Amino acid sequence: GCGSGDSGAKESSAGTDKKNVSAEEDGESYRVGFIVGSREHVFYNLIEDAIKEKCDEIGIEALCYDGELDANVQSNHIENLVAQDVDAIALATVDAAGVGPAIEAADAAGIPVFTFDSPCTTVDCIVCHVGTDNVKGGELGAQECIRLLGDKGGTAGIIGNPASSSCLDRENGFLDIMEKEAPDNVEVSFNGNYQGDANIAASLVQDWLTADPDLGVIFATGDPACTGALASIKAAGADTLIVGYDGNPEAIKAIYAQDEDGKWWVSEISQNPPLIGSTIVEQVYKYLKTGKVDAKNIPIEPYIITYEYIVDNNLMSE
Amino acid sequence: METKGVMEKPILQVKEITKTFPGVKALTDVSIDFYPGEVHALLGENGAGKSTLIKIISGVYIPTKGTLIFEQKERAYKNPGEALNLGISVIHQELSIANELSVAENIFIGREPGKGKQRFLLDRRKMERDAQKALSLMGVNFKATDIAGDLSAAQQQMIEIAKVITRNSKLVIMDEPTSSLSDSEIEALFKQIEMLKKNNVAIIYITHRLKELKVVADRITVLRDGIVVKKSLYEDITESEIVASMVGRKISDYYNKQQHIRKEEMLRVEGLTVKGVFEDVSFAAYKGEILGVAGLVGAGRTEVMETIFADKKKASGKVFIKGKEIELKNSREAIANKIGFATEDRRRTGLMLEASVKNNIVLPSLRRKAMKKAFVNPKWEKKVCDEYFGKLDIKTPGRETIIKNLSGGNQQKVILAKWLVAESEILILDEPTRGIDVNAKSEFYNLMNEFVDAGGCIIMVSSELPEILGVADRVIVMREGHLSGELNRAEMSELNIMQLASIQSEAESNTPRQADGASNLQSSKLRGI
Amino acid sequence: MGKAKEWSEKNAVVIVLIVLIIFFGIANSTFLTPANIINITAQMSINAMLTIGITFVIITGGIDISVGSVAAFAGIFSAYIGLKFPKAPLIGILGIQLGSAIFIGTICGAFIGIAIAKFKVVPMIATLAMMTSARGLAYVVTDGQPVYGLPNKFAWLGAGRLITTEKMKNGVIPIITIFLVIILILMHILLSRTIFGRHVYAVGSNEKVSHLSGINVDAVKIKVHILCSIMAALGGVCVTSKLNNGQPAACDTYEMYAIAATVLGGTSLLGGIGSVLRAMFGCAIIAIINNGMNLMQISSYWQKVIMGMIILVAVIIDMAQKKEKK
Amino acid sequence: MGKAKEWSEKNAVVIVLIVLIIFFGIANSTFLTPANIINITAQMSINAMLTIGITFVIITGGIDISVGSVAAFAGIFSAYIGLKFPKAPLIGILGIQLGSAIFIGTICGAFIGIAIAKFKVVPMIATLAMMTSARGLAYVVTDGQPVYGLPNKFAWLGAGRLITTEKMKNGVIPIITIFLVIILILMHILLSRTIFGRHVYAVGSNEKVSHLSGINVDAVKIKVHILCSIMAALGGVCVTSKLNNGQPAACDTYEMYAIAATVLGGTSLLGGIGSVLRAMFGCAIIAIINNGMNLMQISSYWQKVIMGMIILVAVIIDMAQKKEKK
Ligand SMILES: Nc1ncnc2c1ncn2[C@@H]1O[C@H](COP(=O)(O)OP(=O)(O)OP(=O)(O)O)[C@@H](O)[C@H]1O
Ligand SMILES: Nc1ncnc2c1ncn2[C@@H]1O[C@H](COP(=O)(O)OP(=O)(O)OP(=O)(O)O)[C@@H](O)[C@H]1O
Ligand SMILES: [Mg+2]
Ligand SMILES: [Mg+2]
Repeated sequence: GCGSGDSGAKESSAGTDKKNVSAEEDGESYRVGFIVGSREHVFYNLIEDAIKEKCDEIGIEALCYDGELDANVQSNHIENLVAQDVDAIALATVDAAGVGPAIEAADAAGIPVFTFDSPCTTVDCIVCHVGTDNVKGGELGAQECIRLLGDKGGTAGIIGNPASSSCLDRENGFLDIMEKEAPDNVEVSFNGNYQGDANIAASLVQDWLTADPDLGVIFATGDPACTGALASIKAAGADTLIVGYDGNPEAIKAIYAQDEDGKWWVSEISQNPPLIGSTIVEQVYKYLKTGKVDAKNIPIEPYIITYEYIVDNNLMSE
Repeated sequence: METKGVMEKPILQVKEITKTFPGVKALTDVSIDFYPGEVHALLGENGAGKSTLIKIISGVYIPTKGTLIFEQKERAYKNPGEALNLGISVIHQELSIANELSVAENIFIGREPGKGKQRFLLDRRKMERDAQKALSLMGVNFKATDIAGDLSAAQQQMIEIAKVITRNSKLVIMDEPTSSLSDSEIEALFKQIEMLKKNNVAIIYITHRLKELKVVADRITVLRDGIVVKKSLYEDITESEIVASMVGRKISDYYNKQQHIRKEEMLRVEGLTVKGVFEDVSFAAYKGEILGVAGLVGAGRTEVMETIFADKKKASGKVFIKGKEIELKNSREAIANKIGFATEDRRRTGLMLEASVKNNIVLPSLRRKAMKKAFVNPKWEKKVCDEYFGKLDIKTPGRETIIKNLSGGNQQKVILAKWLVAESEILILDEPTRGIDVNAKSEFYNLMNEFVDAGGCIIMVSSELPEILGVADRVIVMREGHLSGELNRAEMSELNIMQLASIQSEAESNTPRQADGASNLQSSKLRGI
Repeated sequence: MGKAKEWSEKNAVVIVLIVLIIFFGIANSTFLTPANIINITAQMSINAMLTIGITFVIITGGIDISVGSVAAFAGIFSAYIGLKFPKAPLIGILGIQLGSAIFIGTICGAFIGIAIAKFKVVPMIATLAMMTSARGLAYVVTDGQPVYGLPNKFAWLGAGRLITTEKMKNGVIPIITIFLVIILILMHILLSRTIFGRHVYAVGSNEKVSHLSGINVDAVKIKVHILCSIMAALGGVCVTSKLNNGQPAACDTYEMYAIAATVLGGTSLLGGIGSVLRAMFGCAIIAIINNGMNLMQISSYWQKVIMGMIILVAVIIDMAQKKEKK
Repeated sequence: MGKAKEWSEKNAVVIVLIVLIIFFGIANSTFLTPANIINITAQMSINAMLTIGITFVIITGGIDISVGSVAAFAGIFSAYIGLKFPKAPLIGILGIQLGSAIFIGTICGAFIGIAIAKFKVVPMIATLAMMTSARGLAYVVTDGQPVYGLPNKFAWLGAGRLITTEKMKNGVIPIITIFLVIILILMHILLSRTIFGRHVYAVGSNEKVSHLSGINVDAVKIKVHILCSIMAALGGVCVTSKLNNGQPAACDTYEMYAIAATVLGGTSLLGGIGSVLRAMFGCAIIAIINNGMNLMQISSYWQKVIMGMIILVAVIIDMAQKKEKK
């Protein structure tokens, strides 16, 4: 993993009163249910790994479930966890709308509910949320693209996946900054949906490059999209640069290979999934112990990974 | 023709074969010898076990007990392919045609000629050449490259025949090969059978048309309820003896012809036309009579009936029911006007084979007998089924029995029951007794008579002249899509009907049938009992 | 042969079901707790609704792979209407929910049915087209965003429970389960006791014969597809209610499990044979496998593999039973 | 009737294809540029491979919805082998890629084929089980991570191009297109010129008759499913090669487009009728719609809707043509 636990702006802890979590349980281990967005996404897998690691470390029994990016499935998981009478539930909802009734039911059953990655705005009983500000991430992406295009400017394309709300936030952040801050010689000329399928991303970029061989930079809202884009750019022999999103190992490896994939895939907006995982576990544990959390909302700042960053934090040496 | 085939070792011996299906014992200790160069006729009522036996011989079923000795070696094959390779080929009772494939592909299915030694690539040219050769030998009116599905039932049957004669088989089995054939085609078939006999091939021949035996049979075996009840050389036995042994009793007047009293007009068609199939057909049918519709297969009779029943769209013409003109938009309206239609193809257009006897019987009447408009009336269903099981003497284990497990005759009775339950007043019966045994036939004719006496009206399409002569009060004859004449009781005779049905096509000549003079009369004598 | 034996031949799948229950009951302590059993009944309800509809279609010899998308589209639709009436009373909300289901279901079903009956498009393709289009429309109208901010009453149908007890403060009996049972009874009567039901079987057994027996085959097909789409739409509306928000991505690939459940329930994909009641066994099997494996903390990857294999085995056992009879 | 008319009856879909080409050609300036046309041929190649396999299966009267998952699994597999031999020469890499496709394809296909032929499981369910299981396994073995770090040579098959020109520095003719053409010719010969091919049609046209005529129906079915899975696996290997990276989520739901393409190509889902060559028209239509709409920057949501409708219309036109003939 990278980064250390102390990031995240700490507000004065507005400790909500701890509900009737069986107090006699002190000492013996807690059982906590975690529902990740989807085990089909590396990003969530990294969070889950961190969660499991942290739980082992502080002695929490972690029950992990696959949300399959399907709110109905997540709702079922919550019901099952309530039936198992866990001490707390932490989930990454599909989107801000979340799974209201199920969460309220859990809350009514006296089980505190936490969220990570994607917040749930439809209910007010969420004890604490830990996650990247994806809009911020998108903004960083836009700024990075503008930097890469430099003075001579050029065209940019964005590969989105609106079906996933966090991807949509990134897209909106990106477009917003592009509109506000981009100089006149920079324009976003393509916007496509890769539906989480790298092969579709490849076709998209291939078509863009035929329409505009000098496409300057592509902002990909997920690493699979980068993989696809990279394939097509290489195939077309174009000089288009890629700014990725997620910060998964493959991205770091690609960027580090400066005279290979690194020629195109130059930077990556990283969300630091391991930190999200460890932080949510810390907060759940703290709440179960003390009935307090550091803050109702703990943002994990996204940051930019470049070749230099990789070298400085010697990420590849591990 | 020489009757006794040269007496040598039997090519096939079935020894104490027994076959049981759940519930049914189809065959019991059947032992028969079959000799090369001989036509061995296998006779028996529906459900006697004929098809079951030949299915065992050809490796479709595995016998419950008993042995097969082919060419002096005991055989137990796992699939039909093995039997085929031994030189046993079959024309099955049910048409075995792959509709989407060409005629040639059907003829050579499973043994397509290949190029080179490894026989990987297909030799299409050879396949089509050989197929065409066989077809022209039989003098049929279609090409090897035609798509089989576009041909009529009769034409498809000829493909089946071509299939077996192009195989150089040692034993050829034909299960009711003539049931859908016209005289000319039957002629062609018999010529082929002669040919096979000359090449010392053994032939097993199943038929319900005993008259055919005179021409082909050398030896007969009669099955009843899966037991061999009679074995004989054909020349040593009379037809009535055969019938008696099949049925187990003497049947006196077979058609038991009734004189009906013709009452008012029920149905009249004027200038009915469907482009390309039939033209300007006009006739009337009356309450209290059986109107026969004669003609060679392919004359267009079925299409006429389908059109009256509003299953086919008519190009022009009028239909009058009880004297007033009615535009029938679909079969539903035809039924509403008390018309019932028993089609010529039981399995494909007559029955829901996988459904129960009950559901088949009540289907057209459900809506009429509904409770509270929408609900099925189970009490009525039971009542009406049991009622007609009795009336028509339908032999079935029960109402819920899947109908495909009934014998042909009983299936046909179920179809009749279905239209009687629908309270039909005009019954159209297309080839009503095709593939039905003597006993079932005479029962069926009685039921027809009862229906007419009760004031019903029957239009019976039949290719069996004796049947027409035996039951019809009046006959209209069709030829190549035209009404070629009408004959009343007095004028009816095989000669007159055959002339109306085929005089034209005789002029055309060049099919093998026309080769020998008035053979269609002779052949028409072959038809039926 | 004995009634019992015949029954077991028809319902070999029930044996599979019992085996699974015993297995999970032993393997996991929570599985047989009342709370969990109630969860299972609630969780299978949505798939059950899709399954009931698909069973009708399959009995006529057709297929429908669009139910998942139609469900999502109807769910979205109901959510939008729901937003329009924040103050509506419970009964009004229910009206909105049923209304949207019937409305969208009828439109989609009629579209499919006409394509199949009148334009002779093979069901697989007609419903594939609907699957793609309805899903697309769900995204178009929502622009990919969930539809939220629905009145709480909206969640009653999908998430509400009756009879609260000491141990279960949220209530014992899920309303969605009651709703399912009512639909099930109605649909079972429709299929097994009415003329229409008989016609559904008849069309599946032999279209030509049905036509010659005066059945309006096209009408039956269209009606059956409308019914199937309405059932799918009801499922979708229940999902929206359960989540109290409309998801354009909802019910993705649910059609596959509905088809599997139908076949597990002994309905023949060749048509003419089937029952909505037995189809429920299929749904139960699938729901139980999911629930049981989750409780046992089996990796979701393995869950896929196991699910596939159990469905296969269950069908094979069923086949074997039927073959014996032949 | 005239050969030409007959042809157009068989290939009404070609007319649709031409209309689409004209439309997009007018609507977008890039569409008809050589570069883009080449892209389309490359982009349709993967779907084309799945389609060829499925066409065989559908002609026997079966169906296979597992091709997408099998493709993904094979792609992953080839990637792992590829990782083991970073220094392998191009020919060796190709060997690995073809080898993995044949290996995985044979296993999956045999499994499906045996379930269908020997255990009499309906194809829909047998392949549904494989669809779920193979996808699951793809995730199990990768633990959900993409397989990356493949040697560059690995990308030759899927992304490489031959004949570099001034304007197209990276080559004109996609190797994957050449690969497809070779496979297509082989498969066309296999289907239309060999005895095996005849048997494929025979089984689809009338299984009982084929059996009575000594054709080993079970063997034909198993072979056809092995062939289909191998084609799917080849498609998957090409995706991995194209991305130079193994994705467990690859080719999700591609089966639907493959089936659509097959039907668009005039293959009857009832079996007995079909052609791999005509199936390519179906693939072309789908590829062109995608490509054209991308160039026109049509929202991906609308793309779904439009795609569904075009497929439906194309099939209806096809049907209408065929009906005329009757
Ligand atoms: N597959 C089967 N399952 C159950 N019973 C069968 C099956 N096939 C035949 N039977 C029964 O076995 C008996 C013999 O049938 P078979 O078809 O051999 O009679 P058949 O002599 O050919 O009659 P037909 O002259 O009508 O063809 C009948 O009672 C029939 O119902
Ligand atoms: N399925 C078919 N496809 C094409 N032509 C057909 C088909 N069935 C019949 N025909 C043709 O239509 C004409 C009338 O056939 P039809 O079956 O009505 O004759 P038919 O007088 O009813 O003979 P039968 O009833 O004894 O079989 C014939 O030329 C026949 O070849
Ligand atoms: Mg028979
Ligand atoms: Mg006829």
